[in-house]
Amino acid sequence: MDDPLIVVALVLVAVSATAAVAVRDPARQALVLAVLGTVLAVLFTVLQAPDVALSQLAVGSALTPLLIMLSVRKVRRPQRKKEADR
Amino acid sequence: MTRRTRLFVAALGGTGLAVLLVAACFCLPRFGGAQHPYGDRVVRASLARHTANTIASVNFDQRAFDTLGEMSILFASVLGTVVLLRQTRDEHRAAPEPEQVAVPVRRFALLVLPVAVVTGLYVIAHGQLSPGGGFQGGVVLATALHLLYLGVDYRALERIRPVGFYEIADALAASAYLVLGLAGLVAGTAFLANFLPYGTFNTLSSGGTVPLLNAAIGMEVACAVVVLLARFLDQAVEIEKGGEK
Amino acid sequence: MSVFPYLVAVWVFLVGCYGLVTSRNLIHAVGCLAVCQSSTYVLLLAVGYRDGATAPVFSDLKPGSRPVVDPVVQALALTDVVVGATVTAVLLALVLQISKLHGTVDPDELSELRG
Amino acid sequence: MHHLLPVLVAVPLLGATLLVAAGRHLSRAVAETTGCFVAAGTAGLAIALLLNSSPPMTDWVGGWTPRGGEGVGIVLVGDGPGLGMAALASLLTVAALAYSWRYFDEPPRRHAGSFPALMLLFQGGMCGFAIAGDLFDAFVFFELMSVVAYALTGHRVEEPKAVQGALSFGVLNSLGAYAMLTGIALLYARTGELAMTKIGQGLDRHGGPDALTLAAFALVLTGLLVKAAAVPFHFWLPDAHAVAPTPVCMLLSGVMVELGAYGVWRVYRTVFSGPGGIPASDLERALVVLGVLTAAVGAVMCWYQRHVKRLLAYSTVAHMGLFLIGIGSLGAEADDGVALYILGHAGVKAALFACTGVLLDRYGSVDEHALHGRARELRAVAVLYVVGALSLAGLPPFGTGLGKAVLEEAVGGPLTVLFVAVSAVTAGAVLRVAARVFFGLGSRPGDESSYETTGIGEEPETRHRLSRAPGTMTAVPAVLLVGALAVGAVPGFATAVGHAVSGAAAPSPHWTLAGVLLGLTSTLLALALAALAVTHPKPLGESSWTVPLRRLQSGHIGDYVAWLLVGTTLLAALAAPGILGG
Repeated sequence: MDDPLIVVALVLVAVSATAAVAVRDPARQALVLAVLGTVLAVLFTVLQAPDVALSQLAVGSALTPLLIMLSVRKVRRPQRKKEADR
Repeated sequence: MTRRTRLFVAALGGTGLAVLLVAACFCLPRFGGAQHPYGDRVVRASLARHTANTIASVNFDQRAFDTLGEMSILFASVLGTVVLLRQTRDEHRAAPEPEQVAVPVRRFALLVLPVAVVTGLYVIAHGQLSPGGGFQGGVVLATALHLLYLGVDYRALERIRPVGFYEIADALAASAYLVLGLAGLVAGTAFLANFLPYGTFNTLSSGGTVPLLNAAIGMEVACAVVVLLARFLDQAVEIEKGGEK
Repeated sequence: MSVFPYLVAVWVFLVGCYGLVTSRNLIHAVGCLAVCQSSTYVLLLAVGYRDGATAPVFSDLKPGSRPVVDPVVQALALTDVVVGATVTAVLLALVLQISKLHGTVDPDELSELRG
Repeated sequence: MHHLLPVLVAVPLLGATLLVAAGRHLSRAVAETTGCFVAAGTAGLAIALLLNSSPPMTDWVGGWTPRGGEGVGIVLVGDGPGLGMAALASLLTVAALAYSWRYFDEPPRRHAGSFPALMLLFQGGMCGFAIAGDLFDAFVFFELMSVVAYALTGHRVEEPKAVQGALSFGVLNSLGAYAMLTGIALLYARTGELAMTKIGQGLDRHGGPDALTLAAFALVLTGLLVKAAAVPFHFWLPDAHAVAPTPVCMLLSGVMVELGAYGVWRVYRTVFSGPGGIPASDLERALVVLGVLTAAVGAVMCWYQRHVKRLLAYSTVAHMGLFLIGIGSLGAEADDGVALYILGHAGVKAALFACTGVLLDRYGSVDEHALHGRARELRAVAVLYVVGALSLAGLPPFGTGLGKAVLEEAVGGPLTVLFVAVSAVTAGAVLRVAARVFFGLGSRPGDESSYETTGIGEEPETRHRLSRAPGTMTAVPAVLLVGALAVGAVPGFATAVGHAVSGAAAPSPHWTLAGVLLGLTSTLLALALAALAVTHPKPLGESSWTVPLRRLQSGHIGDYVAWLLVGTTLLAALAAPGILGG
C-alpha cells in the first residue's frame, strides 16, 4: 500500500463513480462513464493487470458509453420531431 | 411507494449492507499480501504449457470452460439484441441524410482507421504472448470500423458492413470454439483439452490450442460487437415509427 | 490503509445501488448498474494484488525472477468486463422498446404492472 | 462416462450457434425441428448420465485432473441432484419447443432460427449451472441463463408489459448476480480457491466464521435467492412471468426459479456447511423465516389476482417458499421431499401455463373476469386445467402430493399447517379460474378495482387468433401432467429419486397414510375455497388488509432494488446470531 499511484487511482475511481451516479442526464452520464472506464483502466494498470486494463479501456470507456449515447439519441429523437411539428 | 418511503427503505437496507461489507473488509487479508495459492499453481501450469501470458493460459486452457460460458453470454446477448431491436410492424426505415463531415475530422478518422484495425489484429494475434487477446483485440477491431461513420457517413459504413455476414461469422466463430473443444474429446483426452503440441516458448505458435481458441474468440467478439453496434445504430439512425411510406 | 481498496469497492457498489433506487431515467439506471458492476472489478483485482509484484506475463520476464500478481482474478475480471457490457446492451435494448411503447423512460410513469 | 459431462453444455450451445449460422437459409419448420432434436438429444444424454451417477462423477474440463490435490482447472460434478436438474431442464425445454411448434408469431425477418436458438442457449446455461462444481463457473452459467431469459421474456417487443417486465427482471437479477460475484471475490480472498469443495475446506482451515464469512454467505445467497424469488427479492417474478411468451413461462416457472433454490442447496452443502462456515441452525433460521414469508406472501397475492398468468406466477412464488423451508431443514428426508416436489411442480406448473397459453391465443385475454364463461367449448383444456389444479393442491398420487407429504413429515410441527394452507389457497385460486372461465359458474364479477394489472387486451402470441388449438398445444400439457402423475404413482420412481438425492443409505421416500390424508385435506380445502369464491364472491374478494401488500408490487425498479438491499441485510441478520455468539 506504499504506492501513492494506487491511492490516487482509487480515489479517482471513487470520485468518478459517484459522479456517474450523481449526473442525472444520461447523455452526460455516458461521458462520465467513459471517464470512469479510463480511470479504472489506469487503476488496473497500476495494479499490474494490463489485460484487464486493455479490455476495460475498449469496453468501459468506448463501447458502453457509445451504446448509451445511441440509446439516448433514439429515445430523444421522436420528441424533437414533435417539437418541430408544433 | 412514494419517493420518500423508497429512499427510507433503501437507506435501511443500504446501511445494513454497508455495515456488513465494511466489517467484512476488515476481515480480508491485507491488501498486497503474498497468499495466492491458486495463482501460484496457475503460473506454474502456464509455464509448463509454454504460454507466456498467464492470463491467456487461464482463459483459453486452464479455465477455458468459463470462457466458453462467457462467449456464449456474448453470443446470446447479441442474438437477444437482434431479436429485441427488430423492426416491428408499425415501423419503417428512413434512409439517413448524407452528412457533411469537417475535413480535419475526416482526415483524422481515415488516418486512424487502418492503424486501429492493424492494432486490433496485432492484439488478437499476440494474445498468448503479451497483454491482450481475442476479447480486447476484437472490441478494438469492431469499434475501429465505426470510425467510418465518424469520418465519412453512415452509408459508407453500411457498405463495408453487411450485417448478415457478420452475424453468420459470429455464429461460425462461436461454433469453432465448441468444435475445438469437442476435438479434444475426440482426440482421446477431454473436452477443451490442449491436445496440440505446445510449441516453443514465446513464439506465435506456442501454447497448443491457446492461439486457436484465442483467434476464434477474437473473431467472435469482433463480429458480435459489430452486430451489436449495428442494431443500436439502426435504431438511432434509420428506424422510425409509423407505417411504410 | 491496507483495507482502503476494498472500501473503495464497497463504496462504488453502494453508490451504484443508490443511483438505481433514485434514478428518474431508465437509461441512467442501466448506467448505474454498470457502476455497481465496476465495483466487482476493483474488488477482484485488489484481492489479487501482491506488493512489489509485476504482471503475470513472461514474454520479457524471466520466470521466477520476480513475484507476479494473481493471474486468476485477472481472468475472472476479464470475463466480468465482457459480461457487464453484454448485459448493458440487452438492458438498453429493452429500454429502447419501453420508450417506444410507453412513450417515457421515467420509471415513475410506468404503471402497467401493479398489484 | 465422466468425459461426457461438458458435452451436456456443448451440444445445445453448438446447436444454437449452427441454427443462427444457417438461420437465413432455413425454413421455419426445419429450424424448429432441429431445435427440438438437439434439445431432445441433450435430454437423452442428461438422462443417460443420470442413470450412471452413482457413485457421483467428477470431470476436470480440459483434462486438468489435479495431481497431488492441486487443481487449476474447472471441476464439473455429475451427481444425482445436479444431473437431475439438468435432465429436468432439458425435458422441459423439449416440451416448450414442442409446444411452440409452428405456434409463435412470425419470427424476425431472416432469423427463423432465433427463437429455438435462444431456447437452446437457455438450456445450455441451465445445464451448465446445474453441473458446476466451481463457484465462478456457476456464476458464468448463471449469467448465461439470466441474459437469455431477459431476451426471451421481452421477446414480444410490441407488448408494453412484456418489455417492462423483462427490464425489471434484468436489472434485479443482474444486481443479484453482481452481489453474488462480490461474495465469490470475498471467498477467494479468504481461501484462494474457486472449486466449491476447496473453498469449504479453506474456510474450515481458517477457523470459525467471522464477518467475512457472513458477508460472503449473504451476498452469494442474495444472487441465488433473487433467482429463486424469495421474499423480499421476489418482485420481478410476477412481472416477468406474467408477460413472457407462454413456452418461456413454462421454463421460467418450471425449472429456472427452482435452479436458484438448487443453487442455495448446493452452495450451502459444499461451501458453508463445515465448522468454518455458517452453523446449520443459522441457515435453518434464515431459510425457514424467508421461506414462510415467501409462501405466505405468494399464496395471498395469488388468491387476489385476476390476470391468470400472474396468478400462476404467484403460485410459483408460494411454492418456492415451501421448497426453501424444505432446503432449510437440512435432512435427507426433506431433500428427497423437495426433489419430488420440484419434479411434480415442474410438470404441473408448465402444464397450467401451457393451458393458459391456449386461452390467450384463442380469446386474446388472460383475464379471469373478462373470460367468464367464454371457454366452455374447450373441453379438453378444461379437464387438463382442473387436473392440474388438483395436483397443485397435492392430490394423491401426483408427484406434487408425494413431495408435499414427504416434506411435511420431514419438517413436521406447525409448518405442516402452512404447507396445507399454501397448497390449498394456490390450488383454490386456480380452480376458481377454471370454474369461472371454463364452466361459467357463479355471477360475472364486475370491474371494480383499477389499481391492479388486468389481463385484458393482451395480444395473442400466434399470428392470428386460433379458432382451433393445434394438437401439440393440448398434447404437451397432457404429457406433462402424466409425467407429474408418474413421479408420485410409478412404483420405484420415488425410491430412485431418493437414492439419487441422498444416497442409498437413507430411507427411501414413500406414501404414508398421514401423507395421503393431508393431501386429500388440502385438495378438499382447495375445492371448498374455490366453490365459496365462485358462489359468494364478496367475503373472499378484495379486502382492505391486502391493499398495502399489493401496493408493494408497484412495477417500479427503484422499489425493487431498495427491497433487495433490505433482503440482503435481513439475510445477514438472520444468519448472524450463531456467528456473533460463537
